Amino acid sequence: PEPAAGTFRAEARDWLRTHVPAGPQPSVDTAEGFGWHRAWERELAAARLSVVSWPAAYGGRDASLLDWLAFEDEYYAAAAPVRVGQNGIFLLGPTLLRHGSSEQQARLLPPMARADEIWAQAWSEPDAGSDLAAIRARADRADGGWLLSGTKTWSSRAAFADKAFGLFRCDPAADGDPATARHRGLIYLMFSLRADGVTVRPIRQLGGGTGFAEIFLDEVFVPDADVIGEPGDGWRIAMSTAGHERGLSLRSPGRFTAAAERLVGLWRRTTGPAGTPGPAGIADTAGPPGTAGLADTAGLAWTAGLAWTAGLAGAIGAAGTAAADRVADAWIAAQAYRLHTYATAARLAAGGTLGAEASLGKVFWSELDVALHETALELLGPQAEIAGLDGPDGRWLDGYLFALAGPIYAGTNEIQRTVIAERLLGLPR
Amino acid sequence: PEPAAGTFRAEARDWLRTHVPAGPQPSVDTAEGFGWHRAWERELAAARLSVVSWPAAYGGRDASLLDWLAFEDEYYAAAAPVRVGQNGIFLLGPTLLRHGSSEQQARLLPPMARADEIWAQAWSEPDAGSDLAAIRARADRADGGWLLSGTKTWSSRAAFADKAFGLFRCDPAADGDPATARHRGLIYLMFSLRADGVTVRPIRQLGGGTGFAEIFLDEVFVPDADVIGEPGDGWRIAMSTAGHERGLSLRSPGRFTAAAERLVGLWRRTTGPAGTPGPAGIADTAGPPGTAGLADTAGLAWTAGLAWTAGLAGAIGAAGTAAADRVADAWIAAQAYRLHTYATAARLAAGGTLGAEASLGKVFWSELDVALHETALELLGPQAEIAGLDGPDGRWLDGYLFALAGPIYAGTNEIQRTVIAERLLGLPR
Amino acid sequence: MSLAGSAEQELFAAALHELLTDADVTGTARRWAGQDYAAGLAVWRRLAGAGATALAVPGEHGGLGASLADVMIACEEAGHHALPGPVAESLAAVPVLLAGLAAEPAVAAWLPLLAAGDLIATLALPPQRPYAADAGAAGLTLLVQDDMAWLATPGTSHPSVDPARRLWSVDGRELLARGPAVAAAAGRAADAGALACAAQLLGAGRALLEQSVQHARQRTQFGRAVGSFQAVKHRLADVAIALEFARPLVAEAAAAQTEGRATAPRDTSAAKVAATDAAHLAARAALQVHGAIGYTRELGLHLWLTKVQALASAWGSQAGHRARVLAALAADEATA
Amino acid sequence: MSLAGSAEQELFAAALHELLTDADVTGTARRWAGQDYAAGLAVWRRLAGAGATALAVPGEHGGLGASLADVMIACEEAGHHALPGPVAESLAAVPVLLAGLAAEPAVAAWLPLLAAGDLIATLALPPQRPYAADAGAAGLTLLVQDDMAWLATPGTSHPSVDPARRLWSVDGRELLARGPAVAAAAGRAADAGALACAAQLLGAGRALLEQSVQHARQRTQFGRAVGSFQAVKHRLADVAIALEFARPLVAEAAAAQTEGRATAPRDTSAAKVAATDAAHLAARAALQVHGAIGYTRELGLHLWLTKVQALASAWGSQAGHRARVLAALAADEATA
Repeated sequence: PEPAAGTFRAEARDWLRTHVPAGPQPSVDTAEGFGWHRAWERELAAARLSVVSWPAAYGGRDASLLDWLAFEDEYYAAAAPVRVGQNGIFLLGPTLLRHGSSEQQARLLPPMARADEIWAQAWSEPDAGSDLAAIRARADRADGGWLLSGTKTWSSRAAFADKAFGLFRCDPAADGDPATARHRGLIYLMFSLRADGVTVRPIRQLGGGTGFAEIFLDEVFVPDADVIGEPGDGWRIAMSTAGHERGLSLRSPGRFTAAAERLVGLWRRTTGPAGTPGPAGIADTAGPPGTAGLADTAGLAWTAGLAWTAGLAGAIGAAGTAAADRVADAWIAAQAYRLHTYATAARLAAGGTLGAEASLGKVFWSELDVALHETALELLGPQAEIAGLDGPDGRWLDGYLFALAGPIYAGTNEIQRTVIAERLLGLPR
Repeated sequence: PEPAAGTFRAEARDWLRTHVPAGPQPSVDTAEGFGWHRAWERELAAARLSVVSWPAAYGGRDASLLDWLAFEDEYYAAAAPVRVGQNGIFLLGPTLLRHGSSEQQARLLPPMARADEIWAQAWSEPDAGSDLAAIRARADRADGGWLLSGTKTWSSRAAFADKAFGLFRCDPAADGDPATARHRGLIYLMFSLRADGVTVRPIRQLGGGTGFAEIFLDEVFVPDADVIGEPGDGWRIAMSTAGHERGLSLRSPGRFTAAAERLVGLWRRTTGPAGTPGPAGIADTAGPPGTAGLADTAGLAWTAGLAWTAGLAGAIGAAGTAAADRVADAWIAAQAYRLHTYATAARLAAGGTLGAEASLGKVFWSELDVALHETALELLGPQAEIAGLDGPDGRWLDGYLFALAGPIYAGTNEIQRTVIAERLLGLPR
Repeated sequence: MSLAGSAEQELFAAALHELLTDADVTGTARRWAGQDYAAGLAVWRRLAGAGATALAVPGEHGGLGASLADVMIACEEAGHHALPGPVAESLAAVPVLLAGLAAEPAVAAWLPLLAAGDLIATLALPPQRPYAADAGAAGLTLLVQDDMAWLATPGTSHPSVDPARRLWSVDGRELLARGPAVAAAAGRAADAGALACAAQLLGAGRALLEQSVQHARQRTQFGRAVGSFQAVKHRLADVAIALEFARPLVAEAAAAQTEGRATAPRDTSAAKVAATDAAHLAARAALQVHGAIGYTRELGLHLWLTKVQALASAWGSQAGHRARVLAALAADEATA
Repeated sequence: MSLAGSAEQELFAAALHELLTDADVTGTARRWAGQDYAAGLAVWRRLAGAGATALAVPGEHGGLGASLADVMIACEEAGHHALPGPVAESLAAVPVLLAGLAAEPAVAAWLPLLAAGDLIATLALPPQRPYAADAGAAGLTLLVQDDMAWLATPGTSHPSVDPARRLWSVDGRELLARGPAVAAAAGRAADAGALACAAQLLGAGRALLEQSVQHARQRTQFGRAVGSFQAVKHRLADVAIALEFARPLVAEAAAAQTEGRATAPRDTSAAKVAATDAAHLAARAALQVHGAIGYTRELGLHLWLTKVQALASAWGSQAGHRARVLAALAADEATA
């Protein structure tokens, strides 16, 4: 079930082919790299491709879900840059479209679409972990607005973003049934990361980048105009964002199908169709040898054999042989995720809703993403560990580190499995 | 670390080579098959090979742990029959040697070694499941002995065995700390399966055999002479049996290494060393074809390709290629289990003890056993599902069904993992 | 006819589910295991009454000419209820084969009988598929080898791990057709059979999940419902995930076969691999959740456990299907 | 010398553990990442004082001539503490290589320096191992290609995913030896390096398990200790199992190398595969148990996580080592 609208898909593909920068893409986790990505977002916006599923009035194209998926397919297949504005575009944007006032929509959505304002999320807290309802950062009533105090963490993009949005406790006394009390008394707020009282401390990630930050808030004033919905209603509004089909719940398969295709290509280079070894060995050279040139050119030749011992040399199979079924399974899983997502999109387009089923997808894509990249690194040989390697093989390590976060964020996979068991299968709490 | 005593290993190997029956071995789960296996045990006993680790006085050879492992290696490598007497030999025998009176030892061990008396175990109960301490079958005091009442289940070999041993509740009023009360007031008893009041109902297993039975006990009299240890001390005695290093806790690696070698052979027949396809196709015949002869001769030829579609025929890899890493991992794991077991045996021989570490081995061998057989069946093609197939490939299905019980019995793998986490890693209850 | 959309397909599945729930499939399977086929054939006739046997038969031959997606719904429900008999053969592979050979009047004559459920058929496709499943219960046994299609006679039989299933070697008796059209039809039939097998595995996996959930809700251990343990929850959640993501692969392969796409063999193998893995996961989880009782024939659970094991290698092994996916991908890559 | 038995080996491991616990390896690694090697080299000198650098050097060249099993104990503790520097190279591969070339006086002269810890060495073995790890910190860089051994100069360097590690391409400067003895010694060196890498992975996996257990005992979530959740328990139990059963493979391969058995390459690859899988399992579990904080550089956990990732592909990829095991098994089978 491919999206019908071949025209839009074709337009996107053509535009991306001519516009995606050819060279290496800088990290989004440095000031320069962030600026580079902001410029790319502006280029997308100028082509009205930055927020395709939004209403035309705010810079979008009113694209259907299927068209949005087609765009994502093409975006990943073109190896286009990571979306630095995605917190705003996929999380806050849909929330404003659903729960924001028309004043808020008109004021905030266009600069978001143009990347004039890039948003960070401010959900988690140091002691809340996966337990989002354990929020302690406070919003205290002040004249014409609220004063924010507390600490937010794991705030992606916050190191360089302009603004942030998140939940705060506005009514600490909310009580009643203790099982649900924690979910009441929360307020959904937006604030500037440059406001007085805001301190941002970047957090270094596993791979060395600073994609996360901690946000310290000390009586930061937020006007009433920047509250979404009613005070006390924040939990409900946030949950509707978390479940938004164009956000995290219906994650586009583009990343996975593009990576699966690259994995097949990598595997093909390390093994022939019937298991014939790939190119091996290095041409004889006269004079003292050096390995400098090899690092960037010969690449995969080194993974083909490990014939250190003469007696075994003749019998050694290609490395690719010993990962063939993992490659097959990764491709099949990426295919399954793509087909499942399109089927879900078709169902949603026909008026269906997405509830706890989203948990099935979360676990599946996050495990798939890790397995795909792990298999590639197992095939890659001595270059696998090099950070920031140029060329297509250089993307596997970064992709792997990125994938490792998948089973943790947006509700750990343990939590998701419990949701599946209790809410979909009906097992007792 | 191979066992030093090459002489005994060589003797066992030679004897097995000349004595293991060449033809198909009947199922142990029919009356005839049981008799066939009893005869085999007697042949082993005549060569003093039925209970090699027991004292010579009772028919054994006082073999060291390492020699016992060597014997087991050779036994499995020779594809010798399943040990119909194993409940007695490996569980009850060691218990009697440790906790039995000398009268009990002299009376019971020699007929056990000669398979004149074959023993079944009577531990589990219908409502106890994995929770062994939840035993409800009673032993009521009677004149000169005890009266047994209740139901035992999952009693392997009970359908055709002579006697049984197990735990019964002799003091229902035992109380005190409720966490430990259930473990007190138990008695370890032996009884005849032909005694008045005993009814045995065979239970059909997954594969159709009746390896299990349910035992109904209605005031079955057991003389005091058949109590092991003190009444009320049954739990402690049983636990020392369960943990006995020659019983289940230190499971011999012979089954797994022998199966791993067969798996490598199977894989080799479905793929060349560098992935060349194995023998494929069937010779052209004149006249109407038939598939009868193929089933028993051509065997693996059918798994090599699936070239139903002409366009792909040339490019198709050997089936073995797509399972190569599973084969490698299964062989490596069998090797790891063998080496680990020998290292543990050496440690025990030097006076070490085996506690919760046994749980590590239980999970490892039971998962390995399933994976080994599963991989073989994935390679085997259309013959994989045939029950009772002749020849070496015919043993994979039976072996798989047998392996499936591994993660369930002798403490489910879930219970074992909890034991590992709490007792070895120190995680909170 | 083709069921108009997923809503109609769901209604059809529900109707078959109800029909099979009412039939005593467990008892039927027990009798089938003893080669007493009468009760089983009666269930098949009721399925025929609901249209299941006519789906893959072309309209001009008395069938419904439905899409393979619809055929797969019937196969999935058959697997869901562990229905005995040559499901993949009679509902999918044989009609697809015969439709390709319908130029022969003798062949064409069988199609309406298949559609009406008056004829249950099976076939062998050596070398990959040397046995005809349940030929002892079938009214028509076929054999295709190289480019020749034969009417065949069942020879000796072998018991399957699934007690309600036997595998028959067959002897060609009468040549029905010969030529490239036979080879082409046999290729389509083999893919239809493999996919039908995948659909049955999905259904069987679903049944195992349902029974495991049921057991876990009712059974207590260590004083708690078995299903309240996190290990049980997470294991069954993984089964639900695997089944959920195998299903769209079956649907895609059905569409590819119906439309005769070049990717049909690859997509069929992908579906068979994923459905088999999902069903295996369901079987392992069911055993673990049920404990020892699941390892017996006391509950009837063994009907599904053994059927999963039988169908896992029927119509191509996992290793063979993975190899076929890889070969197709390698070929794509080579021409890309 | 060879440590007499497991009790002596345990004492040696405990001594190294204490030494490295006292040294601030985490801070050292941070400075090493900035190519400030002084603190790290001081730790190496303390290791040398405990004998770790002398183990693989023959007695006649000022070393301890220990078995490779003893060398692996030192490598495992290095991994346990995420020690920066060319561990597999300087503690195992280079001494094994040089011992095989000691007929050359220039080569023999390096051995006592290596043993004393006055020289840290690294090497490249193209084509499988084209980079010399941490050549920037080493006093001696070697290159073996085909049957020639070269003294080499570090060229350009690449950052590893492990921040405390760099990979250097090298240029041969001066031919040290040539002939079949070089190729043979290089083969033994490569196996020693791969096994040392496996031992480091075991140690790193153990550290990740220890830190995960620690975290799970202290941290609470949803009002309970994280470690009281069954999913966490079972996951960490699986890590303990994987590490436990990888260890004897490392010991066996060490014995096979020490005794020059024909199975040494196969056993080495088996050990590397199992140790890498176990360490990876430990890394994935550590991330999952720690949650988001584990994904950062806040705790220091990243030193182990990234070292596991680096060593997983160093000295041969998983796929390559599995292929080598299979090739050896296939060869056995062919001659059996």
